[in-house]
Amino acid sequence: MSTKDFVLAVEGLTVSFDGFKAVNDLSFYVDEGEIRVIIGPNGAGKTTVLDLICGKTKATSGSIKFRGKELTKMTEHAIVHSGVGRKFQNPSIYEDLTVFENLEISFPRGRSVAGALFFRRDAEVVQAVEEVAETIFLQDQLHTTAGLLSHGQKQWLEIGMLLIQKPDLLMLDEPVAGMSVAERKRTAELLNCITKGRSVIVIEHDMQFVEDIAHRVTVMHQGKTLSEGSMERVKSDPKVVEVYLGH
Amino acid sequence: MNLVSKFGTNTSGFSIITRRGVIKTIAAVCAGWILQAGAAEVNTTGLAVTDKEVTVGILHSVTGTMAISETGSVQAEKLAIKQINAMGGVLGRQIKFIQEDGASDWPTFAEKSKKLLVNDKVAAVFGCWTSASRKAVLPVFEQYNGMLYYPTFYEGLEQSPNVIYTGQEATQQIIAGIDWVVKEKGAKTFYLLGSDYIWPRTSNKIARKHIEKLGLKVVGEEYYPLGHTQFNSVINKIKLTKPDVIYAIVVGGSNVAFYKQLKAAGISLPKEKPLLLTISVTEDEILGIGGENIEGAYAAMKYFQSLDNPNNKAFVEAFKAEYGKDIVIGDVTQAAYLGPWLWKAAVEKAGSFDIDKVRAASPGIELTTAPEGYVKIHPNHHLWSKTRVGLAQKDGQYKLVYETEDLMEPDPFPKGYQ
Amino acid sequence: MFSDYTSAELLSIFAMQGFAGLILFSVFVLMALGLAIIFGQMGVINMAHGEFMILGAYVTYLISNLFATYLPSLFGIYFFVAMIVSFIAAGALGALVEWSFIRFLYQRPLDTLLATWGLSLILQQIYRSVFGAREVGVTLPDWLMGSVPLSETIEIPINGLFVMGLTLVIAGGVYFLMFKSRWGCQVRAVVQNRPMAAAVGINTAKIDRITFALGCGIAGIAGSAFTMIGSTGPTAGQLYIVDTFLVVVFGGAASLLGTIASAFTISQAQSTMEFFLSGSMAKVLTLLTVVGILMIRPQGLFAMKVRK
Amino acid sequence: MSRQSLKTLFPASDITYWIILGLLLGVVLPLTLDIFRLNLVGKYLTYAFVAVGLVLCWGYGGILSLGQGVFFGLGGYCMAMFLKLESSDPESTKIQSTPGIPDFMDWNQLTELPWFWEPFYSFPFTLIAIIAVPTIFAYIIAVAMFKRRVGGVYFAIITQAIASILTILIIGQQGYTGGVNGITDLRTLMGWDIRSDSAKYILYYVNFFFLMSCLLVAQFVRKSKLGRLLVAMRGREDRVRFSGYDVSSFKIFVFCLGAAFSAVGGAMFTLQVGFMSPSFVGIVPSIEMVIFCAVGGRLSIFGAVYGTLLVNWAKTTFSESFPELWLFAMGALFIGVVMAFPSGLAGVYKKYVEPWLISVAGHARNFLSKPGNAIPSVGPLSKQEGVSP
Repeated sequence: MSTKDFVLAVEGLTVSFDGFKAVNDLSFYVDEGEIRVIIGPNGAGKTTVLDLICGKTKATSGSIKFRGKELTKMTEHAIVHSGVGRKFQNPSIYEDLTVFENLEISFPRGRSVAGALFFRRDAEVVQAVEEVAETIFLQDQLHTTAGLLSHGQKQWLEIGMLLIQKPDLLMLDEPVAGMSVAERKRTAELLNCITKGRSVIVIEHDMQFVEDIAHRVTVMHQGKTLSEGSMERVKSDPKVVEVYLGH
Repeated sequence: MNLVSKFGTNTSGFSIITRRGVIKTIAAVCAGWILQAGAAEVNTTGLAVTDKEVTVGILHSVTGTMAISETGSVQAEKLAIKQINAMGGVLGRQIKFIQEDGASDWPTFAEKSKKLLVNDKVAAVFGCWTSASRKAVLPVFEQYNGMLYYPTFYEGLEQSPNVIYTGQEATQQIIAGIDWVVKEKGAKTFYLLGSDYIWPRTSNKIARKHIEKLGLKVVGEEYYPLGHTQFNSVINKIKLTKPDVIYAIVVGGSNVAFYKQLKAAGISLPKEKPLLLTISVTEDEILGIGGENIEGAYAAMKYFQSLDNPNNKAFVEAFKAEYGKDIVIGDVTQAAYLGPWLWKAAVEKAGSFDIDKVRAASPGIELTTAPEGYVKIHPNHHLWSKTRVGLAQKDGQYKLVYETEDLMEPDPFPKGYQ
Repeated sequence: MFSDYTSAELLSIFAMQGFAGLILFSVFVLMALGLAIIFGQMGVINMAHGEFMILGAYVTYLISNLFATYLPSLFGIYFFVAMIVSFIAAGALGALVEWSFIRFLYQRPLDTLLATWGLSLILQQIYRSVFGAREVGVTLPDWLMGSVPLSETIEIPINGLFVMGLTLVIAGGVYFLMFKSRWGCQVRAVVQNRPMAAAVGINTAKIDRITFALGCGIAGIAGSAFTMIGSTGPTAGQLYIVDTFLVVVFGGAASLLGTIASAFTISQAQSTMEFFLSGSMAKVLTLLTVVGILMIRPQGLFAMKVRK
Repeated sequence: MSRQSLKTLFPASDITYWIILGLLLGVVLPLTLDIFRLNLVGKYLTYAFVAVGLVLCWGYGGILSLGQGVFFGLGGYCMAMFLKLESSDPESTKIQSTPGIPDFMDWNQLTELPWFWEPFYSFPFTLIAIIAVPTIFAYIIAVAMFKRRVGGVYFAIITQAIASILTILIIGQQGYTGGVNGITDLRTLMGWDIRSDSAKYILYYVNFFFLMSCLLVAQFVRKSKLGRLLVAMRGREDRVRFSGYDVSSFKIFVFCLGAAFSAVGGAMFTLQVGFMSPSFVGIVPSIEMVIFCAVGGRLSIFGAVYGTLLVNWAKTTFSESFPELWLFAMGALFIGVVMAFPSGLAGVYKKYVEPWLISVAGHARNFLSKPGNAIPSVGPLSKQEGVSP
């Protein structure tokens, strides 16, 4: 089956920092509408993989094909334009802007210099923002300064900032880290509803949460795929138990 | 002296008085009485002149990089003014000065000169040091018709009706010096070296022309940015090209570095060739360089503190009395000292403070009391003065080794040197 | 241009020229080491670095006068005393400065730039008020004067040798401090991860102060050494600051080795060009090259690639 | 422009600032100051162009350039070259060995005008060059640096180096540039004597007009999404990048804009002061211009103007009365502003003056018990106020 049919096809991906291979000949494929969770011990290279896909880090070798487009050669913003959204580990939002402005800035229009200069806040923008705000449970905080939100809400806001871009591939780095149980549940719902019509890659440690959302799981270890498949299969994989779940 | 005390003036710094001086004084004081009629006659253009006082400006850098050089000029000008006042002032009026700081910044000079002329209505300004500052204020003086007494030896190529140049223009400093080193020391080859700005470049240009006229050879010409402190490369080139004379026009901090490194590189000036002739190191600069580093270098100037004549003895004495015994006096300091005296003379000759009358009176004004000896204002507003060559001593003084027979004519636009 | 020289002369040219380059190199290293520590290790842009050097120079000047008047017999060795005192003086001032405002600005490097620029203005004026606007000359002991002839054409200035020796000693000392001593280890720890270092009980505030003081102290020694070759005036410090920063940045801010390497590259480039071009153009070309390279390789010559 | 976007550009909160500044510069100062002082103010205001540019680059974009003098200088030199050519017509330069070329060229044995001087005979070309030359130069630097994500300290130091390179170059190539003396003795602009008092008045107002226009542009940028993006970038560059923006292009834009502002300032400087010299290109003036901006408040375009006026006024008066103290004052200013008032005058105003004003207004209101005539409640200069949809 050719890489075209996948949303994302990562093949032989390798990156080395001064000789140390953080990601080593990694390959995996993500289907349309799939929620893929990547787990693995610290330093396994999970975050680095996301960095590589979204262009934050340049690959030493290997290829990343998104809908058949080679990402490894593209610049960050071009990758975003092609439909990849990425959420960072600890919430990365604009503290001194309001929730509305946060979302507005992420709205995919007027991304060029001129565009930004002459960007107008018209009905379309406002509507889009309000829709997203609703999905991420922040419709009432639209005009609070983002810095004042709770940790969980910040996480949601960042997810919202991705949603408003309508990406085909959404990458979330530990979206529920530091969230209350209640918040996790809502986040899980949130994820389930936003995955309609797009694929998601999630990095997560919280096994319960992984169980709730994962379609398939990739276990990484020392920059390589250790095991891949449904949660059950992975859980029962002795190698995985040994390096990861065991302790 | 009693003569003087009769006028009830204090006699400090007054010893420079000569017979001629006394007569002048009396003239001045009488003039004072006569003209007590009021400021009107002596001042028809609304300058800051009252029956008792006349206001002048002093405009130098007290702060910034140039403060190093300009301090001496300020002191000299203040001393001259003090002495003139002691003698009864100008046309019976005491001189009051307003001092402004050019802060080593050319537009500030322009700004301050405008203030002095427009707001303070000063009758004359003594000031500026670098060509850049002079160029900056020149339009102001021409526009508001002020009179500037400019003390520094400079590159020439200028002759403004609103400036009296009390220092030498380039040819006065260069030509006689080179003639001397050629005649006395049999120099055949020259290495020209300078800081990279207009005065050294223009001066070296004239030097080169003159050297080539004499049928001699320039073996190298080098310029370094102002403030440069690494001269080992050029010193190597000098060692290599073995010139008879290093003709150095290095200024400011670079001087110190240059002479120290020259000595360190084993080129000992007093002994054998190459010998070094400079026109940029006065006694002031030697303070920084250190006598032991420059000992044995020759300098072509018009004035050295060590000059042996009664005027100078009195001047140095007065200067030390005023500013402490360790103070040194360089060429420019002396030239600055001339400013107020030349102005006084011109005003008294004109019998008026009006700029135009003073200007008209200026050519031909002579000063027999000048520390450097006798000077005279040329119609081109520069001074007739002698060129002298001094040999740098370990104690930081110059020993006079040669002076031109007669006064050198100032020639700001030397034909055949451009 | 060499047609009219014998090969022997050419040889000596290059020998002496290379040596001139080495002196320049030592000068750069002396200037840059202190800054490399302060800027590279602490991220503080100390625009007053030049003024700290000049402080060292003035101290040397004072000490030499003291010896000349009170201990003429020991004049030969005053220089060593002077350097130690310069180090202490500049270091102490550094500590004071760090305590009085730098420590509040660690998170705002660009602001340290402004603040230290202000400091440099103040120091300049203080020097001017205390020592006068004129440049002051420092008398060197005779043994530092003159030069050693290697051949009849090649002569090596002694003070140049001295500066080079000094540079070696100081560079060695710094290397030892940073990489072999416990203190240096703590410094690097603080640089790499402040909170963690604090957590394991390193007194980061103290480390910062000492580091800053050390950097300034070295600047003091540099200034002291410069009295042999350069000028000592209130504003002389300004002359060095740009070159110094370029050397550090060019070397890759965080790496001391890089600083030394870049000092070597730049100095050799400059002294070579100075020989073939006029001084001004050589300077311009050198700076241009450095800036050009920095634009292509912003992280400088020696920068580690790290996983973020 | 539609009302809505006009409201965005001038929220009621800012109108008062515009009016106050306009009145101060346009009416009060010209009426109260004699022409000499007014000309000084005019000179100061040319620095304000740079300061306003810095507010955008540094305050908003977080790009600290220590080389703004370069652009100020380039703009000034372009203007100076035109004026110099005009003032060195064959008639008035007939004493030269080569009449018709600027005097300093003659002194340096140039026998003909260098090619790059030729176009400056044309006034239109000069006007274009004043903006274009510095902006293109800025663009080259910016592209080289920002495309490679060089920022912050490194950018500051490199711009500083560029400033010193250009200074050495200008001084060294005096045959073409007038060297350290600069290009001096500029008299007329297309036959019009720029040194007469009337001319100085007119130039002051031209300057005032241009400054206001630059403020307008700056305001427009601040209030546009680009303004918010700059703020966003300062904190979370990666986030902006991964929201699909080419961060470097925004930095390049704002840096070039700052350069263009500085250039206009430089040209106006040449016109009002009557000469241009390398002493405005160097490091020291460049850093001083940064402090003007810092004193005013690095996030306030109005603050920048006031800061510039204040510092320069202080400089003039200080150095007139006690020059020795000036450097101490200046140094203290640098440290004080950074330590105590990172947001400068604007910050002080926000923190102390404004609340007081409002409370006073409040009292007045209660006292008159007329809710109608509330003064426009003044919004923060520095904060970004998003306008509710």
